[in-house]
Amino acid sequence: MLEEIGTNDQGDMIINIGPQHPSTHGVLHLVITLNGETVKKVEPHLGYIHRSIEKMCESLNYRQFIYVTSRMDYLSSHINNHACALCVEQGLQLEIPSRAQVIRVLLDELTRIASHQLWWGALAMDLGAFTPFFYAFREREMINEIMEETCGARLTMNYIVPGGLMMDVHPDFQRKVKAFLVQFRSKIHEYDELVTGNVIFQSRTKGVGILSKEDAISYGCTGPTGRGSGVSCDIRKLYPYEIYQQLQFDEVLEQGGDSFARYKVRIGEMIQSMNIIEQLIDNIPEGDFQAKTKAVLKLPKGDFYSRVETARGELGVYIISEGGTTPYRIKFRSPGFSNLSALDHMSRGGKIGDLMATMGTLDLVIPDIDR
Amino acid sequence: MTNEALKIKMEGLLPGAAFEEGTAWLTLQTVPEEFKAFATQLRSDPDLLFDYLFCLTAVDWKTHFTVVYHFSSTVYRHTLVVKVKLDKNDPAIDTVSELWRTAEFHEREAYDLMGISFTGHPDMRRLFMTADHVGYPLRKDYEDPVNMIKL
Amino acid sequence: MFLTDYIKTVYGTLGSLLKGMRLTGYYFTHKKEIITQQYPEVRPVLAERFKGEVVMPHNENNEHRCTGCTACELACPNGTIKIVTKTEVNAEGKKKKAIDTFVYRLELCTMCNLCVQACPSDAIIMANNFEHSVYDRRQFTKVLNLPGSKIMEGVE
Amino acid sequence: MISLESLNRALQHWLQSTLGDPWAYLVMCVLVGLAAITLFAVLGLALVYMERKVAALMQIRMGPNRVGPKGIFQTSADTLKLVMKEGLTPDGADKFLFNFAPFLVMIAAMLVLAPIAFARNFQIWDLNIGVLYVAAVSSIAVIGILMAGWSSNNKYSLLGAMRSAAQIVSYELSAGLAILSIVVLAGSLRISDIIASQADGWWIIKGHVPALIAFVIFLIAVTAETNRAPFDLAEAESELTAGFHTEYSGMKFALFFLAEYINIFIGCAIGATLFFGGWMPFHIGHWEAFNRVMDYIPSSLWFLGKTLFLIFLIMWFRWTFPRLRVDQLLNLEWKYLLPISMINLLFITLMAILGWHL
Repeated sequence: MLEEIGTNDQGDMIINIGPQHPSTHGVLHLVITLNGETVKKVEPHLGYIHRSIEKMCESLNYRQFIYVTSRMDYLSSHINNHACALCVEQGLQLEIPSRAQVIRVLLDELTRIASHQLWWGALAMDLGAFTPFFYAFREREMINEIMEETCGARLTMNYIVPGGLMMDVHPDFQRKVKAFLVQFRSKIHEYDELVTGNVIFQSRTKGVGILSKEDAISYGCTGPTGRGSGVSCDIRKLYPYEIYQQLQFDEVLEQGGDSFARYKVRIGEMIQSMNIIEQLIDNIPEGDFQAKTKAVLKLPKGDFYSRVETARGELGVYIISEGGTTPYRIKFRSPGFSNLSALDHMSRGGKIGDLMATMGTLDLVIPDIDR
Repeated sequence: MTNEALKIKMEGLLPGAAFEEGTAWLTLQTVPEEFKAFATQLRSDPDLLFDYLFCLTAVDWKTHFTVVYHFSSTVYRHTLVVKVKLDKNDPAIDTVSELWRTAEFHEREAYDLMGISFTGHPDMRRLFMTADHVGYPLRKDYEDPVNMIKL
Repeated sequence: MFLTDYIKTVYGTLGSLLKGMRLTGYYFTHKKEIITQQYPEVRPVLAERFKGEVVMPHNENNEHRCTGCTACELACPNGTIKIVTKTEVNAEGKKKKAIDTFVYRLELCTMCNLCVQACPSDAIIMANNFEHSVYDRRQFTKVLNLPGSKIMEGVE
Repeated sequence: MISLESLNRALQHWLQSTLGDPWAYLVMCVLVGLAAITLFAVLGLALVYMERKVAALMQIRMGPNRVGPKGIFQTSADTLKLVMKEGLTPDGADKFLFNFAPFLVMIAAMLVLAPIAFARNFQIWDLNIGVLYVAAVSSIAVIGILMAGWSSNNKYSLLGAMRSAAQIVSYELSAGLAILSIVVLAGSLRISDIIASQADGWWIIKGHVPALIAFVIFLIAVTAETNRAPFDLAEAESELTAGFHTEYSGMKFALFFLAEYINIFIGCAIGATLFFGGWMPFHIGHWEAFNRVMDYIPSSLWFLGKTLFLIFLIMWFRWTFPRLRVDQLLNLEWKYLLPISMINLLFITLMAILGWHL
């Protein structure tokens, strides 16, 4: 991009932010056009971590391809695996034991909390406060330990297999989750004291990076980004999968459309996720954790599409099968990709600092965008 | 709108469309010449209001390409899948990026990885690959001996 | 009124800032809240299921349970495992397939656990070791069966 | 009793008696220079260590604890590393300005040291416009920062430098007004006079609420002038990677780093002198017995303690608050701090005229 360095004919400054930059969280490369401190244009350059997961999956069978998807959105890897398993199960028309369903949902929600906690710390860091990051990681560590005990890994779990779970939960699972809930409920006021209520934080995020409801739909923004703009887009409510239909929880909606609204949606979602966990943790049904499946999985010819709600929004898995053991074509509709496309629209006219706040509240995970 | 009602509506809008059987969502196939006018109708028809394009992708069928659009409406909550068959040698289709802004990135992705050109797209450049990259990685006949490891 | 609003803003600002300072001040004065783990001195307690690397357990007679069926090799998404088999003649003069080397390439492994799941005779397990750094990448290619090891009696 | 004052006097006496007047004066100058440089080095190391420990404890971490007991040599080890690093000069940079800027910043920081009273009668230069001198010289540093940002030929640096200039120039005002309010109370610009006027109680107590307001404004202004979070826009690492010193490495970077901490020390020392009486022990009106007990604590300790307390406050800010945006930063100054400090100055003047202060 050497030719783009410098200024353009209007005398605006063109700056490359990233791929190595403290606030792009990974290898996002933004070419921004600046008039003084005011952002005139943001152009994302992607592909620094593109591994062509879709192509890789074409050569992996239906048991193997799930693990690769952990590497897409690594902060909600369990939910990614879940989406893939759902799609395969839809094709095989498998009935999943209720124990497996409940545990899947429990771990989904734990993953969501962990992801939002990391986002909270990282957002505060983007805005210049370092300390919240450590407080967020303290509680996140408890989730990671639960994951480590049950799934054997802290980040890329690969705990879900088509038909259920890879193994049963650890005997300590319920106790630890309850301990986490107690701890997190007792610490969540710190989130308010340190960040939410802080005047500087509020002035940095309120009215910044506004995305109207129409634009949010048009740009395909989902998850907290869409809900912050008042778009009801929670897949768990609209197209319930697994046992979400039977659960009591609210879809957190904010009408503001600015960074602060997105922030509040995520904080609200953490509390809603805790409610879901509380409903389920004492009611894990007994029984098998895995349905009986054939050794070699073959999907019938046809198209299969499954949608789940990850921590970032709607993840779609679209499998086109030709009847073989591997997908003919697989497409991941990743939430971050659509959310990122709105970044240019949202940050025009703001300051550089606003761009960081907007980017922080979009909660971008670059491998999810690049895939 | 239920799938049946949607199907009747679609038959009115697009008389030549072929419907796929046995799918959860109504799936129809059309040709690129008719697609743009049809898409405009989908977006603006007050009974349809497909305002949310949640997935756009392309498939290489070796003999031809299809571009698959997943439309949904945030008002009526119905879903429609539209498949457009494209020529193997010159896959081109009109852009829908002015109807659904999200298509801007998704079309660039399809262009980058599948080599489908979207006429009228405001910024038709490669998205992931470098500008001088040769070939389209998601095509079935793509070979890259350096970066693709065969096991 | 403008002036009261102005004073209110100033007052509210100071209040919210002091709230944050009280929290950090609390942690500053309470050393017991420190969560740092002194890693090399204090070893982390790992869960038994923690997936660190694939190992093949041997018993005291230098026997393992691997029959060389290559189920793990087929299950592996990355080509991490390569099994070289040989034909052995056992005591009764019967020819039998056995493993010669069980090659495991740690640098390709993603700890997905699919091989362990696929193994019909529980010959391989996931070990807890997570400190894999070496100076030469060739050391990542490991042979899991010990030299001179045999298959355990009764494992088919 | 051994104090810095008596040591100083003994040394001066001995030099004068052995070398004679002009030579003794020269040697004294050299000694003072050496002492200042040593003080800088020690202060830099100690303050960086303190910052890291404070940050760690607030972030429920342990902080440096490997090099030396409790990690006290960590900063020395870091300095050693920085000294050994290659000092890169970017290709398109203005070589002279680029290499000169860190020294300018350092020199400006050193100059401000002159009028500061470290202990009773222990001062390098007690000039009659001491406070004014501090306010004037401390703004030279911004030229160094501008130089660094401009000469780096890097857009991040340039943006950082421009931000820094806007910030320091505007916060100079409220810092000046806050200083002025104490000058009004004390009736002198000379630092020793200001300290002497607090023999019966510090201004923060004697000056009632207006002095407290002036103190808060002064603290905010000092935080802003030293480019510390939440006002660290010049080096805002999540926006401008490292701002004006993006291109600096090795020892030149270390000089910027050191100058930042020296500036904090000086800012806090001025604050301690104006509002907390500098080396003056804690005295209450005419409680002679109590005052005498307080006098037993060496004056240098009083000075250091007060300064460190203020430094701690500034560190506390840094590890608690998010950063302001550049327009909010200027809003804060021009819409809040400046009007408040002007009205406050008016009150203090009234108070001084009517003699309401204790």
